[in-house]
Amino acid sequence: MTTVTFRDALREALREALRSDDRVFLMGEDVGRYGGCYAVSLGLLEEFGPERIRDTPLSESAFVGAGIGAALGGMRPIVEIMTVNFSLLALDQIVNNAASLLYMSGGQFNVPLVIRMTTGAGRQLGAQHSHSLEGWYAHIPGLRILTPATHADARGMLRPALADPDPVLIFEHGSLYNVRGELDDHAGPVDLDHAAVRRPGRDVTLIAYGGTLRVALEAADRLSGAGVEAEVVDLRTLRPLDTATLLDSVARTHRAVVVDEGWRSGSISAEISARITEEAFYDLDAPVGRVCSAEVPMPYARHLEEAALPRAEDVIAAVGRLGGCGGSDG
Amino acid sequence: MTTVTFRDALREALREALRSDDRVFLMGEDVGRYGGCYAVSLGLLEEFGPERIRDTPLSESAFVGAGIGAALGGMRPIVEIMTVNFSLLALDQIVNNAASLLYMSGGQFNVPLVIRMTTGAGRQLGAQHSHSLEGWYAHIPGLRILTPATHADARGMLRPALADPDPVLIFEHGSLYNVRGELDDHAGPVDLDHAAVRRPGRDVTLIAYGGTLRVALEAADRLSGAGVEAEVVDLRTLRPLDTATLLDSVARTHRAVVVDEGWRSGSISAEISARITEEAFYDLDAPVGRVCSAEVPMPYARHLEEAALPRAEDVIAAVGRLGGCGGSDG
Amino acid sequence: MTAVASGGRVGDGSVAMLRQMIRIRRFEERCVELYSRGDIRGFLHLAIGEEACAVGVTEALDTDDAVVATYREHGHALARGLSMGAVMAELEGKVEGCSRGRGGSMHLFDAPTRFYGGNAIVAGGLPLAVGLALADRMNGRERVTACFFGDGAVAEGEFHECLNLASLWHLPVLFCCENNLYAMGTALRLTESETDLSLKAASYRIPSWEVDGMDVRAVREAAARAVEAIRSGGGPHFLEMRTYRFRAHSMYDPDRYRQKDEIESWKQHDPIPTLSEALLAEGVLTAADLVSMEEAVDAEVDDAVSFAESGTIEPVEDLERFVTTPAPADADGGRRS
Amino acid sequence: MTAVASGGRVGDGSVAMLRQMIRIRRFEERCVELYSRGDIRGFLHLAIGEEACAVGVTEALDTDDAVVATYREHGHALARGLSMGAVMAELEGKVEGCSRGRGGSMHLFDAPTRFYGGNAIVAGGLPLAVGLALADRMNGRERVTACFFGDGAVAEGEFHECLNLASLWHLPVLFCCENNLYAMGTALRLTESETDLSLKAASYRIPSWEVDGMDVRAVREAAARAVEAIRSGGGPHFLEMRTYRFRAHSMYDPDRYRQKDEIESWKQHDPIPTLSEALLAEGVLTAADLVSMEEAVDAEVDDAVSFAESGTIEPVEDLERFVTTPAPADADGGRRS
Ligand SMILES: Cc1ncc(C[n+]2csc(CCOP(=O)(O)OP(=O)(O)O)c2C)c(N)n1
Ligand SMILES: Cc1ncc(C[n+]2csc(CCOP(=O)(O)OP(=O)(O)O)c2C)c(N)n1
Ligand SMILES: [Mg+2]
Ligand SMILES: [Mg+2]
Repeated sequence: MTTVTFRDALREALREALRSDDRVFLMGEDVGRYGGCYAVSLGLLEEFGPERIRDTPLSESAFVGAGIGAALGGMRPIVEIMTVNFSLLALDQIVNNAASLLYMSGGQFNVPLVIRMTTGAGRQLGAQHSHSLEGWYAHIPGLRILTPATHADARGMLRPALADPDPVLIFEHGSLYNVRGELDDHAGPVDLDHAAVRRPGRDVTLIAYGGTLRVALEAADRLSGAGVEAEVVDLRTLRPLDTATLLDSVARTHRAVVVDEGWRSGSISAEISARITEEAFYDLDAPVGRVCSAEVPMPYARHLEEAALPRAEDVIAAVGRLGGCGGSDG
Repeated sequence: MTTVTFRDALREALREALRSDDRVFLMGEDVGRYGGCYAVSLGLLEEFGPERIRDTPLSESAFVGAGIGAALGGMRPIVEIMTVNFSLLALDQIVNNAASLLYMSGGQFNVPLVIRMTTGAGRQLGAQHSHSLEGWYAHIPGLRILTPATHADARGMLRPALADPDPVLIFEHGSLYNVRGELDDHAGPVDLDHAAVRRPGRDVTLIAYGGTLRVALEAADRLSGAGVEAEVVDLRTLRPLDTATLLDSVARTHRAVVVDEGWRSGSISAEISARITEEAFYDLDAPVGRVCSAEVPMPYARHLEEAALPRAEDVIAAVGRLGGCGGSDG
Repeated sequence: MTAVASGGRVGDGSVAMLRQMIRIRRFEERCVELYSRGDIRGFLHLAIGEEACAVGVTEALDTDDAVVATYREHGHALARGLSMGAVMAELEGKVEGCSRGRGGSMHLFDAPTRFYGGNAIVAGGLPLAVGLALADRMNGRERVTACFFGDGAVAEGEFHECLNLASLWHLPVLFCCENNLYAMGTALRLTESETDLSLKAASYRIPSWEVDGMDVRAVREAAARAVEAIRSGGGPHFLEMRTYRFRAHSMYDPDRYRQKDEIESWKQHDPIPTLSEALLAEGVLTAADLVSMEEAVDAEVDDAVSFAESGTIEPVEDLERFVTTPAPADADGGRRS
Repeated sequence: MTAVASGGRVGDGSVAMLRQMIRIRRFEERCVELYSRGDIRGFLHLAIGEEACAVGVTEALDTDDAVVATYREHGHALARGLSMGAVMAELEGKVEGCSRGRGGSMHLFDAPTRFYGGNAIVAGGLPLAVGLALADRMNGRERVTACFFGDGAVAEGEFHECLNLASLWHLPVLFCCENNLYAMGTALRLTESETDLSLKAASYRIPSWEVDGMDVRAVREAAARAVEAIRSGGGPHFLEMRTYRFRAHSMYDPDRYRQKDEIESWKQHDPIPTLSEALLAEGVLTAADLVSMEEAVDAEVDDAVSFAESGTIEPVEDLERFVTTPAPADADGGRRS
């Protein structure tokens, strides 16, 4: 075990991928000389050179589309879009080409492309730099959507993502990069198909992913102090959703709250609520709760931003509203 | 009463707007000389001239953004994006400018912009020309999302949309343009704030909008033959959602099915299901059903496209699955 | 003339190019019939009048080069070597179609000939071409990617981003602009502040040549020169082909925006009679050769239609196939979604 | 020199421009302190070294012209006439801020001076400028919209779309490119195949001038000429200002990608000493004038900080205010969502 930052874990995964497969290269704005906007790719230019650590001009549509083309041409590109906010400029390429080519071509053209981007709010970056759109992307058939929340996932998701013959989007929450955690020295690839129970519990299921896992875990700790044992499930992959793990948990707890940084209306939390209700209606003791971001363009002022984002106390309050949980609340 | 096409109703609304307010102009690809890709603006160039019926180059981001700027500059632009499929190229302007400027500026800068676009599948146009993304747009705070399904709404939604000080997106389903219907000779502006009960019923609530209203009404007719009286609610506005009307209906019927042309995962149908369940859990006799498009890039072949889209029989089957409805099924 | 009838080339290959253009023309004319019968649906964009562009450029390519085209790409696909039957079957939505019936007219694809579509988003194919060329360059392969697009695409941001990227990275892309003077109903002068497109290419330091897009020999010559320059490391090149579509934008287009006499005057430059008359005059071709060539093409079109009509349709159970690739362990199912 | 101290202009206005540049410089220097104290958060982009661009252009505008800027826009805002207190309060997230604390450093807005932001999406402001100019043109108003952006923005598709649109429609936009040679850590030569930006403008038929962006008088002169040409119906103009940022891209940037001596050599052209020395030499300004000007600016900055610090914060209940405009009937509530 070694203590590393989330950023280190991501970088190590990139380094391994670049070392082990000549077809892999990293391309994006400032991934090279600058060292990566969030320093994830720091040092890789020196190690792998400018052909494989490729700084691009500010032209999101062209370089994301070029990643698709390079994938068609036999490469295994990793495209970094600096942040999810700028990915809107490349959305046409992602939806209409990356996600559609295999189907439109009747199975002839796979697009083995990995796109990484920073997501999320919490650093007072204002409305245009604080989007959490991973749940929104999860609406698109043909894409796989990954949201690493742990160091093991930061380290281990890239390899299977690159092995996937189809496009994979990895959303890295900006508030995690500096977080330190333990990583097994032999940490390897992880399974992308299953959600993970990060904390077992019997009274309520808290469903989180990426940046909200910490919030859910904190809430679970505090609930535990009040005698409520929350099970915390980390979705890990937002598309395809591992509904089975959720249903399994809810079958035991009979209650669930989704913790989601997206805006509530039309969020992935709505999908999760709908699915659980569809499949486990008679297991549920209460409707699935949702703790989401306020439906506002993210404000700059610190207290407003904090109020807009899901907090542990909001989760605790949502659990309280479900009623009937064990412990001092119910 | 006059019989007109849906297209005629839309055109009449445009004509009225252009006649009654000098600040109004229409801009988009081929709105002028071509007569509009779907002939909605046919004849308007001749009546209002090229300054006010403004053909644009193929540059969705620039002309949508220019619409935002013109709105800031005191105009009341109507921007036509030929189809929703191309709106992805303008998404950054819509999300990061149109929807955010009022908030980011602390209330100083309204964006009184109307964007119209054709949406939906059903005409064998293939994966890149068949998106139904209106539900996806409904995720964005700051936007109002309209989906006219009736001739009265086609005629009457534009005026209040133009009166709205904030950006409004109008999604016109491509399969409706040729549909004929009755229109009151004095048809005027309609209320944008409320969903409408298009058919009263007591056994189940069918929730639809835009292109799926017809599907829901057809299903309701057929269900009625089998003794099930479905109430059909037309959402009309996808953001802000009129949850009250839905809850009111479900309080009476205790069952609901949403009919949505979007891909199921993360669709507006998920939001509606979640909201109804949150607010009316104990009223529901069964989980809210969803009939959506198959989660595939839309295939060209006719039989595949038909199979991918929500059909009346799918709605009837979904109602059957709820169980317990009156009539021959339950 | 047996060589021609069997598809071989005579002399400088002009006869083969003539044959290709006639194939494309007859194929598309048949499409019109099938469209009015309802056997073809969706959007159908014909390139009648523009055949020389597709044929001239494609003739200049090697078999392992790549092609990226638009929604008006029947000609590019046929010239590239897709079988006419597979293209027709695609237009009829059959499994035997080159995209298994999932693509339709705007989404023809073919892996063996490296034909990467078929793209219905204007300028949406340009980034793909840049990426394909990047892969070649990174692998030290001397292949070229030819990317077709219309004059309308020049206004899109992607055009700008892609020309810059291709030039900055010195990538082997041949940008092939089919300038038919209109984007749907909007004339070039109404969409470009500067209608001399070569100035645009120059602003990215991309060499550009203008060529008569109604003269297939001129197109091939220019394309061949550009391909040679690209292959020997000269970076991207830009070819502006001045052409014209004789028919409306699509089957839905009433073509209100063009003058009859403009259309007529361009028809005087129809690339097919232009070339066949030249070849007759040059003595490379006899009137009888031409007749037998046309008969062979008609037979090929008939066969293609029969092939398409006798094709099968995909079972509805396979609707979700090819959205993603099934995991090996799970090879007959789809993924969860 | 009372005229200067009270903000009036002397002679050709150079003294006023000097004062503006010093105001901006001192303001930003204070921001650095406040940032390390944590009073300012988020991204903070300083334009230290580039003040002449904001000041020179803004001086050439009338009060009813419009300005669209970037995320590096403190200078543009101050030069445009926003009060320093309102800008500082914004950076501290206070209700008294020019965007009520909702915008922060990257989103300064001000309706009275027609300052339309503050845009954190590179090139995202250009379409707004085109639209503002379109509104003016359709109304026959002789106003100009000045749109600032960096060299990095030139690669974005929106740059291309907007220059074309502005020129095609002959709109009164002054495109003001602050070419500081870097987009974050990427040098212009690594992002543009053609680094002569005037060729780009020419490819849209937009007249373009290059100007020394470290010389505020040169900037103002060029901008004034361009504004005059635009106002008299000359259509959009493009100004490339050669400048340099003395500090890193943002507070997070370790600035690994630039050589120390490159930075040092540009510092020799610091626009503030350049101008003050010239004015001293010209006898327009005395050393004592300069000292009192600096003192007045320091006092203004102190006042701005006090104003910001004594500002109020928005009640959390108002978090959802301004997402949309409440309907008149419902004026104190938000809309349903
Ligand atoms: C991004 C985008 N916007 C609009 C359309 C609708 N559309 C299809 S073809 C076309 C005209 C394109 O003109 P051009 O590039 O000159 O090609 P041509 O049709 O003349 O071959 C338009 C506007 C589209 N397919 N994609
Ligand atoms: C569309 C987009 N992509 C990326 C970024 C991240 N980013 C912010 S500033 C910047 C560099 C811009 O450089 P330039 O336009 O030269 O302006 P400068 O910062 O030099 O003033 C980048 C890449 C962004 N804000 N928007
Ligand atoms: Mg054209
Ligand atoms: Mg710069």
